[in-house]
Amino acid sequence: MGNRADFYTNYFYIKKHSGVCFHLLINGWGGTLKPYDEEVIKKLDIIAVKIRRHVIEMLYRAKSGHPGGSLSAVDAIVALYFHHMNDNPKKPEDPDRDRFILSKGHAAPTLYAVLAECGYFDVKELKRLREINSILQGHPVSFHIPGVEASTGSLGHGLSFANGIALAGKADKKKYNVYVMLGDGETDEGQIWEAAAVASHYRLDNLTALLDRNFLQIDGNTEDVLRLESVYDRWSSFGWHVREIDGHDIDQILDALQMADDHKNQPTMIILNTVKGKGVSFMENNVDFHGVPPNEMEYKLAMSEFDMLLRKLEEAS
Amino acid sequence: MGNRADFYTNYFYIKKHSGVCFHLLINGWGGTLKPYDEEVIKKLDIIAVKIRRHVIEMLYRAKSGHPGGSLSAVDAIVALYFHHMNDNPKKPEDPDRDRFILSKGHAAPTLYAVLAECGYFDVKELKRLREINSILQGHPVSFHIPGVEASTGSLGHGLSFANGIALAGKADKKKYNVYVMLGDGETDEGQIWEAAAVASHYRLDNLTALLDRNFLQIDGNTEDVLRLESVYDRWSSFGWHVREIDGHDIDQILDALQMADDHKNQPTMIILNTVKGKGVSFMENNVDFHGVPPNEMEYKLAMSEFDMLLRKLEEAS
Amino acid sequence: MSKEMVNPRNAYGETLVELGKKHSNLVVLDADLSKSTKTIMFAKKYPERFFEMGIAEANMISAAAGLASCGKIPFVSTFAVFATGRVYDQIRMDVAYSNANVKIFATHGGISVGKDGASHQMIEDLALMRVLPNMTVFAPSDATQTKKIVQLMAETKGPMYARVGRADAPLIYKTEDLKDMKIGRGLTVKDGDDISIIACGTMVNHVLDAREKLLKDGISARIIDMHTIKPIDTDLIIKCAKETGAILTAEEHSVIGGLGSAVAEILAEKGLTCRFKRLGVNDIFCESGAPADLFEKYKLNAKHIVKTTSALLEQ
Amino acid sequence: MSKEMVNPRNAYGETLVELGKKHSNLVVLDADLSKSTKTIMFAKKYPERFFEMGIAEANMISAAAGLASCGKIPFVSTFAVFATGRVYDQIRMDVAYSNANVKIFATHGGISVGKDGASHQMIEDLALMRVLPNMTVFAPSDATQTKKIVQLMAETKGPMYARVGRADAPLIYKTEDLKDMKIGRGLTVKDGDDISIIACGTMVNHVLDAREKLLKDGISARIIDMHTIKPIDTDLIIKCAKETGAILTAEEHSVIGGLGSAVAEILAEKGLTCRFKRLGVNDIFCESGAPADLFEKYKLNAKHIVKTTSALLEQ
Ligand SMILES: Cc1ncc(C[n+]2csc(CCOP(=O)(O)OP(=O)(O)O)c2C)c(N)n1
Ligand SMILES: Cc1ncc(C[n+]2csc(CCOP(=O)(O)OP(=O)(O)O)c2C)c(N)n1
Ligand SMILES: [Mg+2]
Ligand SMILES: [Mg+2]
Repeated sequence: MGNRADFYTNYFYIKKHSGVCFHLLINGWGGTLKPYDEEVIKKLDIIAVKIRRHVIEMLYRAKSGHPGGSLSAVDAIVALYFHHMNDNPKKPEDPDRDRFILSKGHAAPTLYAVLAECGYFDVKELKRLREINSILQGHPVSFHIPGVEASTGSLGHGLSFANGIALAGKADKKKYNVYVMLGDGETDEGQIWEAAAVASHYRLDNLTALLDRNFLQIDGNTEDVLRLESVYDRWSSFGWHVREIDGHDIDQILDALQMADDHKNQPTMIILNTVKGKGVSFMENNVDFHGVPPNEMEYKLAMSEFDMLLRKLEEAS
Repeated sequence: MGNRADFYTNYFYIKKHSGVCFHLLINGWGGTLKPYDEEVIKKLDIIAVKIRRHVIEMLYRAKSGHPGGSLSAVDAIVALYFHHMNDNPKKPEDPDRDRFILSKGHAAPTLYAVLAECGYFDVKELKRLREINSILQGHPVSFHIPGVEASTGSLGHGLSFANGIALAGKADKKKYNVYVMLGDGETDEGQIWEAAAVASHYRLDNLTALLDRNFLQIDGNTEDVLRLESVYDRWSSFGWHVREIDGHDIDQILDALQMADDHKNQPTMIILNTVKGKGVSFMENNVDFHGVPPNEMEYKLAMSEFDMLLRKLEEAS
Repeated sequence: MSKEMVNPRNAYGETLVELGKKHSNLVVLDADLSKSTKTIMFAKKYPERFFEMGIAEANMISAAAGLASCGKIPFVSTFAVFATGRVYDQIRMDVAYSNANVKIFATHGGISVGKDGASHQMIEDLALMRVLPNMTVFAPSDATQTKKIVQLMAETKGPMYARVGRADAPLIYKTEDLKDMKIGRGLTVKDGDDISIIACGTMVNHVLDAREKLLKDGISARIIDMHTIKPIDTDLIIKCAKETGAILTAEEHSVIGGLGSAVAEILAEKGLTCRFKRLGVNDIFCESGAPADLFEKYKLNAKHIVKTTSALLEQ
Repeated sequence: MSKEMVNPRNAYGETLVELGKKHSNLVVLDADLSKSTKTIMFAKKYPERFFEMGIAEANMISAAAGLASCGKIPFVSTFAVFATGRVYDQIRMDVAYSNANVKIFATHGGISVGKDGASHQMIEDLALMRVLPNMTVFAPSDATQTKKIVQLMAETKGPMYARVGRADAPLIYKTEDLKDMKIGRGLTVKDGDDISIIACGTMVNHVLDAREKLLKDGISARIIDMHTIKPIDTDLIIKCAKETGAILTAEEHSVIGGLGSAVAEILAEKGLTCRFKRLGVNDIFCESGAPADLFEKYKLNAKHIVKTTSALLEQ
């Protein structure tokens, strides 16, 4: 593989043709595979576990951060960066790149782990999440974390920012797509609905939103805190093309992303039905793990669950 | 009629039983009538013309202000204050009063003219709209204009404010209702959708919103500036009971208001299909009259149109 | 000599519960952060007077104004960054301009928020609230004072804003120390002749620490707890300038627009000759990190207060 | 001697059109006020680069940041009250914190907005924008300077805010006068020895009028046009303090947080003995009225500038 240029050429070749990140390949996930076949899905599933493991390690080390919403977001972000999106860690400023905006900025650990594993920055940096002088801020910051497109953390901004990118893409007749992930609680924010109207008004079909529909925010269930249903009807009534899928099923995610790219004249909202805390038994659907990191015991338990899961997945593949 | 106390006793008696404001009665609109009968409607129609006349006079004199949206809002506000609402100009702080919030604050002249004609303050004050040291500010201010419930002018706040009143009413088991008028362009504002969600979440059936659906904002048609349709679907999807009527038909307005009061468990949105500039031929559907007052010629033309209309209405009644 | 640590947020939650008993018209609103702001204590005790408003801060402020118009005393809480900048226009129109009896109590002010990073470290809230006509602005320095200020807020009419930090803070006062505390009247916590250090909020504790160290260098610093940023205690500032000839302000906030600016405005307009320096965040966004690390890097801890004081006195 | 009246908003619209020709990546956003902000001129010339965003200011700011992230130079316009307070959190996160190349150009700043009333009279925007790290803040004084500043904004990277008033304003400058004008360097419009009057925006014209009257009383006032409020021209302020021994600031803005505060901060910290007074809106919401009536009632016109100056010099 030789020099860095080769590394990335291969990376992209393999990524596009296998759905598997090269960085992970050299770490032991080898094999070139056809897209959408069962093997691809399995590989992505394995990557997702690896990302979840990073997330829990990062939060445990940082002794702060948001496990619940980071874990529910993993599969979609993995599907985007390790298979679907056209991006290049070597050229993070490439004007033709697809963009991903993490509007629910508190899920930063997931984004960071994915970016690192893709090669945007050294995986070692993950150890320094939330430490002073680290590049990895508690919430994403565009101007100094490689690969981060927008500064988020104040909820409700990301869809608007994505609108700006999509408008620029249309104006410049670029082929890129913009993907933005929203929290379900986040859609309480009025700015989301301003952005929803603008995206549909301008027929931003180069824009796809993914809603992490885990039914929890901080103070409880979304339907108790501030009723959202019918989410589907809300987005349709604002002029969006809406599809609802299992947000932890990579197959469905890849399929929905492709369908969203192909859909013309409207932005697409993919409602990802997810489980907050997904992948760590005692965090699943547990509102207490929104913003509380694992203690030592919990950390170890989570790690053993990941180990078991990985073993199972690897045996199957 | 004698003293002021009698005046108001009579005022309320007659108002509730005739749909006609006593203040106007003593100015020549006499007669006690049954509610909802044709005579009531005609009287209210006549009052509406009188209010429109005030509006144009006020704006002409002030040489500034917003004719278009003031005129489209007249009929609903007249129906509220001169028939439907339970308010008392003598006791503007009565904790049991029904409330009206003009969220589209730039229609202040209509609110002021109605309040003055109801007796909240001297009709003479209308002449001093927008002048220095006048009580009548360019946009409504709650703390010093009698009868004004909320300070508006920055669009998008009024529904939230009304939510607060409705929540207080529920908490205190009060019987009052809250009415709030929104501009259609105003519903571009995200805060409106935050408020829409909260009102439906708390099942604020003591809250009724009226949407002045005149299809114009400042930069053009609402559907060109930032598409709103389907307005009906948007509000239903946010959990509202929605009804759409002719916003210049007093009969339909009174009917819809009663239906809204009777509807349980949901807030009601009454979509008023209106004409911006209604009542002045050359202002109707004319976006240029959003925020430009009439010049002398236009003023005179408008006055003659009102005279004609009044004559017609009075002959008919 | 280590002081008892109490979280001002807990003091807020507890005081709300007490006041809720006394004032049946006191209501509380929160925007999906009731566990962090501690309004959850009130919510549990008085669920019918607690309004969960979701992650929709703008609506929350305007709705609070609506509640106030019906005679309620609404306390509105969320993080300082969302309680001010996110909703400035709503506070401006529905609270300040309307002179509404709305009480905004914000937590997680300043950089001691720590690891969440600059997006969550509100260093401009005092400036934003100070520029609003009719607004009273507080930054209580410990749990005891927080309690006192929450009581004053509930029992004094008008638009008010208060902010506390996220972290536990050493107790500075006992309840009886604050019996006569008044809005707009700073407290002289320690006397001194060489310099007056005027601080607010979380910084009062740090300047008290610095005072101990300064004493060893023979510098006697007067410590003023300027809990009310607006209306500011002009008389006390003038007195300090005249009596000590040097003033240092200290706040967990930008040096622009907050306490330091308020004092500078008075010194400049009164034409008082007085050495003067503002200590605070120097007009930058900070970063994630443990609060102690941040206070060291951004020069807000006792060590740096000592340094700055010495440098100012050597001028 | 009456000067030509030109509306700075028109200058803005015209300059946008010119710059649009030069910079193909310049785009313009407006929130249903393009006729008032004059972005309509650009919209007509370059419809494909004009984005009508509806009455949804928050989304507009964040979307502008997204456009900037793609190499566009977005100019965002609406009234000053909606361009700052309504969207403070969006400017904070997406523009200032992210150091995005977004240009916010606001019209209808100050009380000369007139009859719309206090809800529309933005007297806090300079304070709000000044407290944001990374932000450059302008208040051009006439149409010529507006043009210059819009050019500088387009051609200098970084987050920037500028505000003009609603009304026509007398021309103070010819284009060549401003050839060498730089961001952050105030202009000495008239020399004088007795006092320096440091003004910005609409007030420069009023202080020039006042200067004429003061001359008749034998007072020679130096007039500084402090078009950039941030970064402020510290050197020039120090020079003025030293050379004239008296400074009056004048702004169509609250006396809190804006130009006056910025100057006070410097005077106080530099320990300069200098008579000083801030002229502006005295921390109140004003009201509807003709601009001239408001300037009289709220003491901002030449007559009151003269009075204030005389009083300051008699101190
Ligand atoms: C404007 C704003 N208000 C409040 C918060 C505090 N906050 C952080 S996460 C969160 C809950 C988010 O819930 P959701 O969007 O459902 O995220 P998820 O469940 O995916 O974690 C809140 C209220 C914030 N970050 N920004
Ligand atoms: C927050 C805010 N943004 C912008 C404006 C300026 N403005 C005043 S009226 C108006 C158009 C309102 O249109 P609509 O709500 O449809 O009112 P109507 O047609 O009934 O006059 C705008 C943009 C404002 N007052 N408030
Ligand atoms: Mg959620
Ligand atoms: Mg309209």
